[in-house]
Amino acid sequence: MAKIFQRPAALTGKAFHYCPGCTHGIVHRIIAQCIDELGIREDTIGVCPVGCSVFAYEYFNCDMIEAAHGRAPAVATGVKRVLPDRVVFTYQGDGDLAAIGTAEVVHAAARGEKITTIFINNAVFGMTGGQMAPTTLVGQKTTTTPKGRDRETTGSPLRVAELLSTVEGAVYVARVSVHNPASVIRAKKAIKKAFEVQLQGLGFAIVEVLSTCPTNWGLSPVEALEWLEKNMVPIFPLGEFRKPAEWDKNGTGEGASC
Amino acid sequence: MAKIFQRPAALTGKAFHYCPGCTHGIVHRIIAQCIDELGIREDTIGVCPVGCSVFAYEYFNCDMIEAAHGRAPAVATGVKRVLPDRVVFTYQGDGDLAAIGTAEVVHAAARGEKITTIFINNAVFGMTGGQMAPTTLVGQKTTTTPKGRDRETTGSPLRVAELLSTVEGAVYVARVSVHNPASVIRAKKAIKKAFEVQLQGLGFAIVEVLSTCPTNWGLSPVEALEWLEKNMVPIFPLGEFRKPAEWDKNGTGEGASC
Amino acid sequence: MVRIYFHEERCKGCGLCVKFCPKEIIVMAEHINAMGFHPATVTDPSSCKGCAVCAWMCPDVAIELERDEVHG
Amino acid sequence: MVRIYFHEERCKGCGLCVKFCPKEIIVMAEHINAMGFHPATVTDPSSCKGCAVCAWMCPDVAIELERDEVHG
Amino acid sequence: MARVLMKGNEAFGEGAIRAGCRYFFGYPITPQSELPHFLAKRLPEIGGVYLQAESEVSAINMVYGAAAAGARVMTSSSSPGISLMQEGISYIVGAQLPCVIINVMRGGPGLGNIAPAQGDYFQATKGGGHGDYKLIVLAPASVQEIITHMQLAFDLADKYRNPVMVVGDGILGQMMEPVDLEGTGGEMAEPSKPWATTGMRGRKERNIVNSLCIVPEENEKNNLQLAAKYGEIQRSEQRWEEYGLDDAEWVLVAFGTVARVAKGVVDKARKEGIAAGLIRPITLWPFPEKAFNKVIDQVKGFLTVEMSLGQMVEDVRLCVQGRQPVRFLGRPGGMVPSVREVYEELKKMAGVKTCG
Amino acid sequence: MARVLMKGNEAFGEGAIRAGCRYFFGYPITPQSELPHFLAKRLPEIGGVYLQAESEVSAINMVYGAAAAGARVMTSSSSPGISLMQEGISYIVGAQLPCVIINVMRGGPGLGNIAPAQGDYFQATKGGGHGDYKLIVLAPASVQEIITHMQLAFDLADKYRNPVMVVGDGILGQMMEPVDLEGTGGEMAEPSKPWATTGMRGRKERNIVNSLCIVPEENEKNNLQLAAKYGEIQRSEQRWEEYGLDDAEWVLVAFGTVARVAKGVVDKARKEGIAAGLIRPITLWPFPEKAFNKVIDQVKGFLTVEMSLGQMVEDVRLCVQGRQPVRFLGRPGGMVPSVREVYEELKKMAGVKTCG
Amino acid sequence: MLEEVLIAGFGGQGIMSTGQLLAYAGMQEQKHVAWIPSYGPEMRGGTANCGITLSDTPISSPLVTEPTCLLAMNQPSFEKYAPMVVPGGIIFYNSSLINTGGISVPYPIFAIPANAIAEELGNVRVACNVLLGAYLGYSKVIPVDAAVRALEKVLPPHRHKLIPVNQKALEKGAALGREYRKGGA
Amino acid sequence: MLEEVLIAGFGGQGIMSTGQLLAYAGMQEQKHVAWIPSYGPEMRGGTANCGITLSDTPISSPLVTEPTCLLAMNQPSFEKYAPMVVPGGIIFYNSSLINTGGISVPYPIFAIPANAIAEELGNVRVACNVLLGAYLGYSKVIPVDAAVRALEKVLPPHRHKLIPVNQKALEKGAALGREYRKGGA
Ligand SMILES: Cc1ncc(C[n+]2csc(CCOP(=O)(O)OP(=O)(O)O)c2C)c(N)n1
Ligand SMILES: Cc1ncc(C[n+]2csc(CCOP(=O)(O)OP(=O)(O)O)c2C)c(N)n1
Ligand code: SF4
Ligand code: SF4
Ligand code: SF4
Ligand code: SF4
Ligand code: SF4
Ligand code: SF4
Ligand SMILES: [Mg+2]
Ligand SMILES: [Mg+2]
Repeated sequence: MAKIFQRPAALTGKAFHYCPGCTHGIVHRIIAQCIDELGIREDTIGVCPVGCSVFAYEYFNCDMIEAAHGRAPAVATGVKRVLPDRVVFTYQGDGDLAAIGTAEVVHAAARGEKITTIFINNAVFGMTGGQMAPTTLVGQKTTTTPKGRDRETTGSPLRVAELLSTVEGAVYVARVSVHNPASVIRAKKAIKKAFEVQLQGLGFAIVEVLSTCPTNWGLSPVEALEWLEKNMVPIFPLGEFRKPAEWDKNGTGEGASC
Repeated sequence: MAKIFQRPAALTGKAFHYCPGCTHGIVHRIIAQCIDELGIREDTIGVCPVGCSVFAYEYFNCDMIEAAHGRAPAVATGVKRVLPDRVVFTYQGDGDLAAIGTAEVVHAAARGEKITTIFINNAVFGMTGGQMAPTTLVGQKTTTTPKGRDRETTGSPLRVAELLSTVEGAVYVARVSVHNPASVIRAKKAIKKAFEVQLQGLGFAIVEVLSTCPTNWGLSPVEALEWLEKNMVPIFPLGEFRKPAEWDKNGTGEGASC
Repeated sequence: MVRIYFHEERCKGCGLCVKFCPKEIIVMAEHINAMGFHPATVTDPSSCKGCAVCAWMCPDVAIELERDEVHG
Repeated sequence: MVRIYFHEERCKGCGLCVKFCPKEIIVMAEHINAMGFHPATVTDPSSCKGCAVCAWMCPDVAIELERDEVHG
Repeated sequence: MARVLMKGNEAFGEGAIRAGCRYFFGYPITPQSELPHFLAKRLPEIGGVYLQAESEVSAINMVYGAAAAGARVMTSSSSPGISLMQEGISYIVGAQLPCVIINVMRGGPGLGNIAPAQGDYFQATKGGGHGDYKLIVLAPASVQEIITHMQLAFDLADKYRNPVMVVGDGILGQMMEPVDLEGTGGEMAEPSKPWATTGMRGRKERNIVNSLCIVPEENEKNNLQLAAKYGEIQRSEQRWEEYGLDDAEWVLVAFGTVARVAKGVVDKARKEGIAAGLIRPITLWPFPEKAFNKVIDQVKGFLTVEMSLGQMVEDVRLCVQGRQPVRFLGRPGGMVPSVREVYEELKKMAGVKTCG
Repeated sequence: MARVLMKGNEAFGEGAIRAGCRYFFGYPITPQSELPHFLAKRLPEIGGVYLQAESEVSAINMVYGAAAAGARVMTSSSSPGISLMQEGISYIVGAQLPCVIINVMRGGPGLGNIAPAQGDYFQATKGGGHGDYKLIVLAPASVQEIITHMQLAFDLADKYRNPVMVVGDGILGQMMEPVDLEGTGGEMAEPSKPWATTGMRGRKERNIVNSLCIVPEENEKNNLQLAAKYGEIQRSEQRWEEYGLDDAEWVLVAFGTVARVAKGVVDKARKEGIAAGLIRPITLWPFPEKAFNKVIDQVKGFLTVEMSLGQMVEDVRLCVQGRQPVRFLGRPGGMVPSVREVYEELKKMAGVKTCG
Repeated sequence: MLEEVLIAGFGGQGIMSTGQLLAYAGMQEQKHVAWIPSYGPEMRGGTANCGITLSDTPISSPLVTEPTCLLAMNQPSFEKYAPMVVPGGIIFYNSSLINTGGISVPYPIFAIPANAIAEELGNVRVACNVLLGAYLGYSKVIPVDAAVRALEKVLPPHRHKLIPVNQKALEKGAALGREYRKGGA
Repeated sequence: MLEEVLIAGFGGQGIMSTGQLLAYAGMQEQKHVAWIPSYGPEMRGGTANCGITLSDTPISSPLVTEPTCLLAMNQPSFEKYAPMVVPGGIIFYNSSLINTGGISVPYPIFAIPANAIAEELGNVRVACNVLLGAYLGYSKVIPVDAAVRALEKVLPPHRHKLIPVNQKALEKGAALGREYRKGGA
């Protein structure tokens, strides 16, 4: 019997606590698949955020650290500086990374810290009850923008991939989505590259993943995927924003279409 | 007798405490000139940083607030939300704005906060004794990079103007210098525009000013200007990175060459 | 031959597998599982082409697939 | 006629005015001021063309300039 | 009498609005989320500003700015978020600005959990930030009291130009109780603030808001001025509730939610013949030592009950100064002491044999 | 005996290196800057890492990561920067990680000034962050002692898996004194850390570093485990210096720089016939109550001297429990009490008439 | 009179609002009342429960640690909380989803096919109100009418069209409760 | 023996390193020593001063609040600190920059043209060491030699070429100090 698709070894057996249809689960799985494929599970240390994925340490089958809200890049820096030959990744939401943790991620990038960051942009603070995130779309209703986000008083969505693309130390910056099978496969490719950047010691790598929060969006899981594609993708364009210069020379990057 | 050049009314009579030749003084003066020309002194509230310009409240002849290190944009936000018809500006160094205050400035920009920020980039922490700043050049010696900043372990200079240019709410973003008379005049023009953006209620405006720190650079004041021009300008290109869309229509912006 | 397993106890009935199965052979079961959800199930396992699209989209890693190997 | 004033007590002797004066008429004085610096001064006031470059570059607002107005 | 059923967290917001607060800056955190949700809806309706900051650090500094501009302003958070505000709070104290800070405490340390706790008592009353300072700390014990405390908090903040912290816990924040809103709100006129940085607009002197004081002699003067203010507050603002204290031999000491449990214990004890009473500190700082001095000679001992490993009990000991025994019962980490266990402890202390 | 003249701030660094610390994460602040300058130079030379963080918030979280990875790691700051670390410190305690934090205290509150002060005593000893926790707090009083305390700090941190804070002030940090480095360093082998998150590499069980404990019952258990640890520390780790205590009637209590002034006072008093002595707490937490119990019946009173409005004096009162008078003399905001003024206060207390 | 009611089930079963309805109705009837939700992890979903205290005298602790009544909406809640009910207490359980497994407790325990009744009424989301109705019909702690009247206050305006179906749920439940009362009397 | 020496002047006059030289020399001579800088605002420039304590017994407070000796390098320092010197103390001042204005104090006060001497030696930056030399020549608190030997320890290696000029400054000063001693004796 050949396995076509099986639970990755880099996931524990524990069932996810996420809401039905929440794509946090998909992203967890593809990260685990990448870890398996790269054979780095026993070298890997993951850092979880505070957000819905706060329990990620129960799911990834490797050493794990729970960071304070927004500080995962700083925690990962501490680990990586002590253990430069290990693989360190952070998994962070848009409240965690793009609000309270803005300085930490910008400076991990600026230092060219050799870590991999997976950034889940679901346009909302999921865990705390659906408040506005820096990535919330203009007009989007949340519990703290009951009439929809108003550009005049609260501004417009922060585009993290674009922001970090201006930072030299951020050598791999991509934005992907998981709203259909093709995009999931592209997301996995990007995440794998983000780990490869670290394995090659090139610098900071981040993959922003557009993700759903059916619960706080007030949509069914399937509707949520559609809403993401229709509303988020135009505001948060997908693609690879930065790739290591080295790759252009030796062709490790498998093409820009992710 | 016609005044050709006189001390602006928006400066108090107090002598600056800055080191000889420190260009903080030049920038203070051109800000004060802009305030005078716009006739807004009695409407203006300034917010000082923690850094060498921590005593700026003794120099600007208007209401002033001393903020905690890095938090001037948050403090200014608090003021502006209470007093939307006043003019609020922050004056911040590169430790203050580009290190500890990264999140505050990015999010003031993202909200399109209607404030004006003058950002003094002197590639070093002046006040505390010449430590590395996020804007320190690769190879530059500081008290915490005694062998010169090493790209491999500490990354490369953060380009704040470029970073904030990716943020929609930052409607005016310029980088200027003060290393010679022509650049000082251009700097003043940019600062005036940054106040006009606020007066027109368009959003967040920031002017990054390349500035000297002769003391911590270990150079004479004149050498420091030369060092700035030769070493900093190539890394931190001058220019207007963003201008209000409105200006392109009605021509308020006076051309891109600042 | 393809074998598809639904780990029913992990299924939250989100319907993403249903939505994306190109053969449209996945449905929600009548009964509810221990978590209170109607789990997904395959109506006609023999039509499953083993594309694993369902598994790729499942947020709860509730689906696994195997193929009988032909030795010889 | 242009009148140039150096507020000697504010001058820190940085030399920026000296460096940029197109007429090269600014020098550092021999004596030191209350802060312990040699203040800048103009050698030949009548050559000053009132361009104010010195004042624009002075970090300590130590220089002011006036011009006699011609009334009539 | 128009009574409405209201969540504690919403009552913080409703009380603030009735006290004339129009500015809120904060960052979401459980278990106080209903408060920002409430204000995000209500403040814009009445011309106020609800602004979600990018972090608690930013929020407290926005509060600093708004207070400097002369506004009645507040923020709210829960334990980890309040820890992040410590520098900002110290600055607000140093600049002598009024504002109100709410801490709906949760289990710690670290990320802990979101269950009710009182483990931030030291942080609130002793000063979690740097330097010598005090916050006025109020501890309401019911939803109704939250409403009245918000008025009190803003009034005290303005009167003394000092931040006031109002502490609750997850239970108080999440529970619903009837509240009577009649007669609440707007009683004390908001004082004028000639020191506020509002732009000069004809004013002769510049206003400067600042906590920098580089010359030690001058900073000492500032500190002594703060100390004088704190002395005045200690003399004038001690507040507490007494319950069955008149003839009490055994006195429970508890605040907030736990004080409600303690009341149940007093009732139970009285029924079973133990002369129990309760001191419920309403101001945690200034700590109501007057209440202790009043009864110190009449009672046989104190039992302090907290949702912590024992923090307020130090202040009780400082009041009692060895003159009577002081015992402690605490449940840390998000657990709530039950009437039964507190009663058992009281009995032990009172020397009553437990039957069975 | 190779003595070298060394700045206190450099001694923090030298002592750390001798104690086996190879990782420093921090953000510059006066008056401790010489410490990062020193380590920025020294650590890379010996294969260590000096990393300047973008803020104190980031620095303490880097420390958290490095400690999780099993390293001996430290950070350093001064008052406002330490306030910003409060959340992170609470997390480190919650996750039971060892590390060393230095606070070279300055005048507060707010921006205050950079003069020496002790106004962060409460923050250090009571817990400026949220939740029930304690730091072990050491207070060296000389440059030589800084060296030995750094070894002690790392050893205690590892032994108890708890952060240790070493507090100084601007004077101690900036002053130079001779130090004898012989015999310092590397005495206790660094313990193995099987709990560290180093990547599994053959290890069977995953290691998880965490302070989240969502179920109150379990979080309570964690808290009680911490409490047990703290009890053990209180029993085993109280440290203090006695000076002229054997026959003292009047006991000064002071730590750090002020204790040196107090020694001068003891000398002066003894000369003039007053039986003065000194208790110098070396561990501010656990507070050395054993020292007080020893002398409580022999003495006539305590005079606590601090560079603050009065913080440690509360712990003195808690020890003394009304059994003897406790007085306080403090200079806040960056001022240092002089031998003369402390002596005058002592004389007043001892009832000696001041001549003239 | 002191009633401590615990309502427990899955998130989404309307547990919280049924609890608020009871509290609101109690308040209108001049009782002292308190409503308190239970704590779960910060995220959505999972179990939900709340406690309501109704009393003639001021309420000391609002926590329901020794419930006098349990309204159990699903199996795990039933299993977890049934043993906590005090002697002299009472349980109503949603027999559409709960299998009591022949549990024997020293107090009345009544099966109410709440889901089935709610589905009959055309809206499964009112199932919890069926249980509440049963409790009120049985115990008379407050009149069912009071709960019906409170619907208007507790449901947000855009849900007022659901008042009739909720009312029916309460009344259907109450009828069953009264039946049990008679049966038990 | 307990000497508390205060050295004060402008930033950049070498105040701090002269103080460290004295402390280092004292340590070599088996004294208990402490050196402490004064505090100014966090930024550069302005005034600089430091205090050195030399003692035969352990030093309690390292702060120099009641100096037994003042080495004053500029006018403001002289004016500020001269009145603080204790009875029985002594002052050496840089008469190249300081005008004492006929001040009368109840203890010896000696003019040393430190800048002039240093300029003669070809390096104005050694002026402060001239003052130190004078003090040591006069008081013999430690031998001038000890200070000369300490130069090697206090100056960073890349400044060792400046040892001779510093040595000369110390010695020139010491000679003057000895003169004064004789004169005063
Ligand atoms: C210091 C601090 N502030 C606030 C919180 C509360 N909090 C927990 S998670 C979260 C935001 C979660 O949003 P996001 O990062 O987008 O993750 P998601 O839940 O959407 O996956 C917040 C504000 C906290 N735990 N700590
Ligand atoms: C919270 C906090 N951290 C650190 C400091 C110390 N500090 C004061 S100014 C400064 C940096 C100054 O550099 P910059 O902002 O570049 O201003 P400059 O002096 O160069 O003009 C630092 C780190 C502080 N005062 N507060
Ligand atoms: S709240 Fe949103 S982000 Fe969180 S688990 Fe549920 S669906 Fe996912
Ligand atoms: S230290 Fe540098 S930035 Fe500061 S005043 Fe001096 S020259 Fe200017
Ligand atoms: S493997 Fe493909 S065909 Fe088979 S059930 Fe899944 S999606 Fe449908
Ligand atoms: S995608 Fe997974 S969880 Fe969702 S219905 Fe299908 S099997 Fe169940
Ligand atoms: S005004 Fe022009 S010419 Fe005159 S002194 Fe100044 S720079 Fe020279
Ligand atoms: S630029 Fe100004 S401060 Fe500098 S030398 Fe000229 S007048 Fe003096
Ligand atoms: Mg999110
Ligand atoms: Mg700078």
